[in-house]
Amino acid sequence: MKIHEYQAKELFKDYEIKIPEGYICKNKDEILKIYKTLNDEVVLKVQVHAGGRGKVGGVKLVKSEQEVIEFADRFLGKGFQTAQTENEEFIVNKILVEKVSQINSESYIALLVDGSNQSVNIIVSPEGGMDIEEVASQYPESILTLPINIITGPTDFQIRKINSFLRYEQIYYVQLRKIIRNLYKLYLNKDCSLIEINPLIQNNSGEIIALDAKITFDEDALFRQNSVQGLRDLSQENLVEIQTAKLGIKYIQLQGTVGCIVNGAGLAMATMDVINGSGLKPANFLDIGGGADEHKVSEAMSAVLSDQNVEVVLINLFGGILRCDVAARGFLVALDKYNKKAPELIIRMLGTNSDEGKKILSKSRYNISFAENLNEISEILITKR
Amino acid sequence: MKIHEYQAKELFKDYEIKIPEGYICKNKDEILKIYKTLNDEVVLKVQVHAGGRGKVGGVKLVKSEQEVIEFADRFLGKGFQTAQTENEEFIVNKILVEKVSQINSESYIALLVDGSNQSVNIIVSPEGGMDIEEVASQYPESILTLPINIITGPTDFQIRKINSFLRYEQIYYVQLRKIIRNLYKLYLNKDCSLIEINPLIQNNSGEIIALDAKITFDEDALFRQNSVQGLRDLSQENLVEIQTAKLGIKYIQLQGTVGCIVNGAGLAMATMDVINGSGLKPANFLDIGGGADEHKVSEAMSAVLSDQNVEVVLINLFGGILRCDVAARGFLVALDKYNKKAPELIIRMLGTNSDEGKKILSKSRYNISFAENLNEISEILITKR
Amino acid sequence: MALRIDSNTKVIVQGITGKEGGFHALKCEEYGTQIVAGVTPGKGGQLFNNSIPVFNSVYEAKDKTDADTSLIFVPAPFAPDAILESIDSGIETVICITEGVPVNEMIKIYKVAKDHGVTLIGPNCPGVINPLEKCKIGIMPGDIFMPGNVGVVSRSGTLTYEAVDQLSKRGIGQSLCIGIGGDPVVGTSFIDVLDYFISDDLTEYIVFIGEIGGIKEQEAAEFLKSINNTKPIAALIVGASAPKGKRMGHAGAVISGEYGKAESKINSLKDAGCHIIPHPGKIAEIVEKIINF
Amino acid sequence: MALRIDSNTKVIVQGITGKEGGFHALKCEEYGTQIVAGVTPGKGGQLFNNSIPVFNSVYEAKDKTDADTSLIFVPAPFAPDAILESIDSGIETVICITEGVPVNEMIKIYKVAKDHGVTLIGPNCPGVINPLEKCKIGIMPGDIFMPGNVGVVSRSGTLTYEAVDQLSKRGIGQSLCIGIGGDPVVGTSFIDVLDYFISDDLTEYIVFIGEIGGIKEQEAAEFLKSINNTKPIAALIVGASAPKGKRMGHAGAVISGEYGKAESKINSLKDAGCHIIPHPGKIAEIVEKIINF
Repeated sequence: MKIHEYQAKELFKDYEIKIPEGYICKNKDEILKIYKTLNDEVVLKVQVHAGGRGKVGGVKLVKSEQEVIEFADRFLGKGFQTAQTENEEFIVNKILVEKVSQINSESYIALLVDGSNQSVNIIVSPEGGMDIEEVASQYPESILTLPINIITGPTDFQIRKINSFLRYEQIYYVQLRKIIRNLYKLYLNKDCSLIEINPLIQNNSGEIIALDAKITFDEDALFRQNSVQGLRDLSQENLVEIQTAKLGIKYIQLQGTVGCIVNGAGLAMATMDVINGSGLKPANFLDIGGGADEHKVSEAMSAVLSDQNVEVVLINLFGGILRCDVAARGFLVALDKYNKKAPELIIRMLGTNSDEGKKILSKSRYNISFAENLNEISEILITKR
Repeated sequence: MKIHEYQAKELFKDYEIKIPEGYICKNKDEILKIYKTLNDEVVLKVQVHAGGRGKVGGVKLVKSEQEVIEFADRFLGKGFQTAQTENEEFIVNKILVEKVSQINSESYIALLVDGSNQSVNIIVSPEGGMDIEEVASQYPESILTLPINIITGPTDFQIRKINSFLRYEQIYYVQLRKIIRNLYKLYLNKDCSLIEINPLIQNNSGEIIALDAKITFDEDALFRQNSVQGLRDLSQENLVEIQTAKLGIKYIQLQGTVGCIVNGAGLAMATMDVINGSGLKPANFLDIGGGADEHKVSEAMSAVLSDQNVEVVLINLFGGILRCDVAARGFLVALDKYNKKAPELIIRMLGTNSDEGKKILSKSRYNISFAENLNEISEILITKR
Repeated sequence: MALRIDSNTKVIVQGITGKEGGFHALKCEEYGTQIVAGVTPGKGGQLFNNSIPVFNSVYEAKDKTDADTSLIFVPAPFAPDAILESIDSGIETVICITEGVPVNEMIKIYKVAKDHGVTLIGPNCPGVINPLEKCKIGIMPGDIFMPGNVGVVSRSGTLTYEAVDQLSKRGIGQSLCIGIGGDPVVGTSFIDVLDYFISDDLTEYIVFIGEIGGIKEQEAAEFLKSINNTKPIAALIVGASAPKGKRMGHAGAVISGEYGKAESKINSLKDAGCHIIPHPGKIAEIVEKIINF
Repeated sequence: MALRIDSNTKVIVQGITGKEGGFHALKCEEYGTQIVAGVTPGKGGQLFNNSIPVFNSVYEAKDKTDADTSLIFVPAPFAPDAILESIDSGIETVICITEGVPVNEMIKIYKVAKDHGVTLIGPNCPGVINPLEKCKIGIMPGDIFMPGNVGVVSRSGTLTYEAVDQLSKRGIGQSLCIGIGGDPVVGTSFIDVLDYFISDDLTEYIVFIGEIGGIKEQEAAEFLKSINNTKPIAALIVGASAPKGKRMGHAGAVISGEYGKAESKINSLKDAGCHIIPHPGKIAEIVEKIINF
């Protein structure tokens, strides 16, 4: 689960990690008011769940009321896209107004779990303020990754190593230690899946400050993180994804024309690959998940149908606890409710009661092709190009 | 480091572990005031750093103002001894006044480190309110010890096991889990070396309550526990022990007549055993500790001389960093300052500059016997019986 | 990795009184597995399906039935404790089907399992099946499997079924199929399973099914190179068409860097001598080609 | 327990620029030990005593000198980190002299050392000395030791010297002397050392010196019984005259229950076939009797 930069910074404040003086504003008047009280110069930052804001003007140093007004008019209430948003649009509802910081050095620091060493890892680089993947590919030697032992937490010798890797003078060690220890506490206490500060700066008063802040949370741990749940901004998420998620259906909207309904995440990805391999594009990822019943299946179909781009719906099911006849009836419920012309259906069913399921569907009034296996799905899809 | 019951209970409160309603009082008037506001019946508990208070009347259920006054007059400001205090006296400066609890069951619970399994252990017994050592020897099957994994903390399956071992109904599991988790947090956060609740009771409102509370702290961790240092009550400790501890000298006052000064805890205990084996009793345990210089040695001697019971002083030193000649001069400084007749000295010195040390001492005006080894010490001591 | 999944394996089911736990306990038994007990705290003393005794704790269940393996279905908030209880009770193999266990819990549990020398498979996995010995400890549909000499390992359940369905339909049987689970931190890695397959005499061919996200497939490839493996491996990576930054169902299947992409994984595996399966529909076709080579 | 303390052992001293660290580094070198480097964060680049290079980190020191052993003198608040750094750097044996390390830290460090297969001796110990190979890694006065076939193990420093002084004065030499430390949680137990001595061909007799407090001596006795030990052991327990509930210098030496008492320990050791030393002055006398038996 993602949150906004300003929310991440509030968490930093709670954990005594220094951030620039800043105020979150919902409208132009608020921004102007803050602008006047702060200084001649402020930084304005659109608050959206998307990276790469700076490159498209979403982060700006402004020096006049005129510039403040222009920025607010350009972004507030509007859709926002970056190179990282893959054609999705995010509404800008809030703008963070921050005092300008004097920057003496820019570093990068992140905490995340690496499944390969079964640990939380600290990743640091003295090349802050850049795209970290670019740093990783161009200057791999300027990235240091240290696993944190679950028994001890970040150790002093690791922090000394980081301090020197970031080319900080020794006097910064105590500050850095506090930051790293507190970031780790935050990471564990709130069940984060990523904390990233890029850049972490040294200002000219000798302070280390988190100039940016990104936190994502482990969705699987939200059940025990009430305060984190409260940080969720549904305006930044896809409505259909939210609704299906409540039923335990994992749906992710994509940009293609072939909707798909699959049980199991691996098979759903494989099915998307099959669609791609046929020269078409998947309109979504969809894993019905465990314990599916008629209602859930029907809602999954409705979610796929709600996407205007969908021209073909591909169903790929392995019947287990979920019986294929039950699934078939569920699909028909949704199709019957659908008030437009139903798209073509390609159906592959295996396992419990699959013959019955196919029979029920073949008797319906919809345009259905049946496939026995993934290769047959491919062949049918190719005819739909 | 020990603290009082009322202080331990305040810590319990901070960690959301339920305790009886109670107030700490310094004089009779305060106690009477509380008595009137609380009820017809209250429990009065003298606050001293000693176990076994109940058996000598230091814990009492009182039912009238008259009884309150009698209790206060008997104990407040007076020395207090129990079977566990080995002739030491503890001044009663405070009395804890508590509301009477209705007791449905009495259990025992403790947390402490066991060096054998390198873990903090939870020890529980359904036989609460008794001397736990007696329980252990008479009903060993009614004691359950569970090691806490440092990675996970106390687990739910352990708490379920404890709940059933304590013969609690299932409904108490949630309460018990909170208590155990919070006791463990307290144990780690404050660097305790023991937390003991005896008894932990179930009252007739279905609550689990710590009726008594004992906490001791790891002395080696006090450097990072400022709040714990603030709980120290020096009135309950031996003045000489406190003063020598500041210099890094480990001195413990005992009841015998042979004072001893040794470097190294193991050798100090062995020396005490030698004294005992000669039919005499050690007046103290004393380990000068590392990094001893003339001043430290002199203070160690002064500490031993300050004990009126000391008739003989036995010095047993292995010179290492500490040179024996330096030590000899230190001893003389203290002896020369001593304004009474110096006791006889038995001296054994080995290692760095021991010959010089012995020479310095033998030239002094004090009554000194030299020994080459522990057996010779024994032989000399036997003549002093 | 120690792993004994055969006709002598004695299994307890933690969460047997739940809907899924009960359903699959019976399906496993039907397949041939020895399900000797169930565990649900507070429900001890019952008989599940009039035949399987239910205990309050794993200790009790193990004590009374001498079980060596546990299959876990309890809900995610309680699954970590269920795993720990099994480990503490002396269970040798723990298979956790439960989905949605917080990663921070798994970091701890992974370590505790290693400390105790316990083989933990999952969480969020379909389990393990041995068609040769008729032992199924998991949720896979038993009837698609057939005995044979191909070992199958995958992060995913239904994708395992897909592979097995293709294999069995061509008459290619399986020696052992293991789903390691789709979470970032799981008890048993690709490397553990590959190592097991490579030294297992009954396994002559291996089907390896990876996914986007993380670097587990690359590590497996490095491992294969390091041991100069010669056992034939057919490898499929799914998720090439998934966009960056989105969690494709499995918590581990998020492309966050170059390494997470399908292409990087395919190149590594190719480099390690694996036969790359170019399309999810061609798993068995490639295996057949290898066998007939 | 892996333990290599001989003329090839290369030792770094953490905290060499401190008073005690510096003093003992030179004393060890004088005795014959290879002290190859010192480590003090922030003081890298110096030459200690004009001969021993000082580095900022153990990594660097190990990298430059190929050291395998670390001797630690840094103050208690920093000692846990010093131990962890050594472990992380790949040092094989860590000997921590520092006194006053919080027990809660030692619980963690004990586990990390075990996880990494590192032999940790101490904290709050005098170290290890091998008189045969002229290798001393610790703070004991070297001149009282002489080469021989008696292994000495104790919780205490000066009590070890007492034992060795008695032995050497009777012409009885030592193969290896280890002080395991006086804290409740130490890296190496009596059992570890006894196990080592019993399988060490150079050690023919063992002197075992225990104390009041805890149950470590009883556990050692149980171990001796369990392996049917036949190597002669002379055992002394000190502290019989200590009162209950008082900490006799060593954090571990507090009598808190029956087991902690000297009597219980003596009985256990007698039961395990040890020759009990009745008086601290008779250590060498008893050993001599055993040897001449």
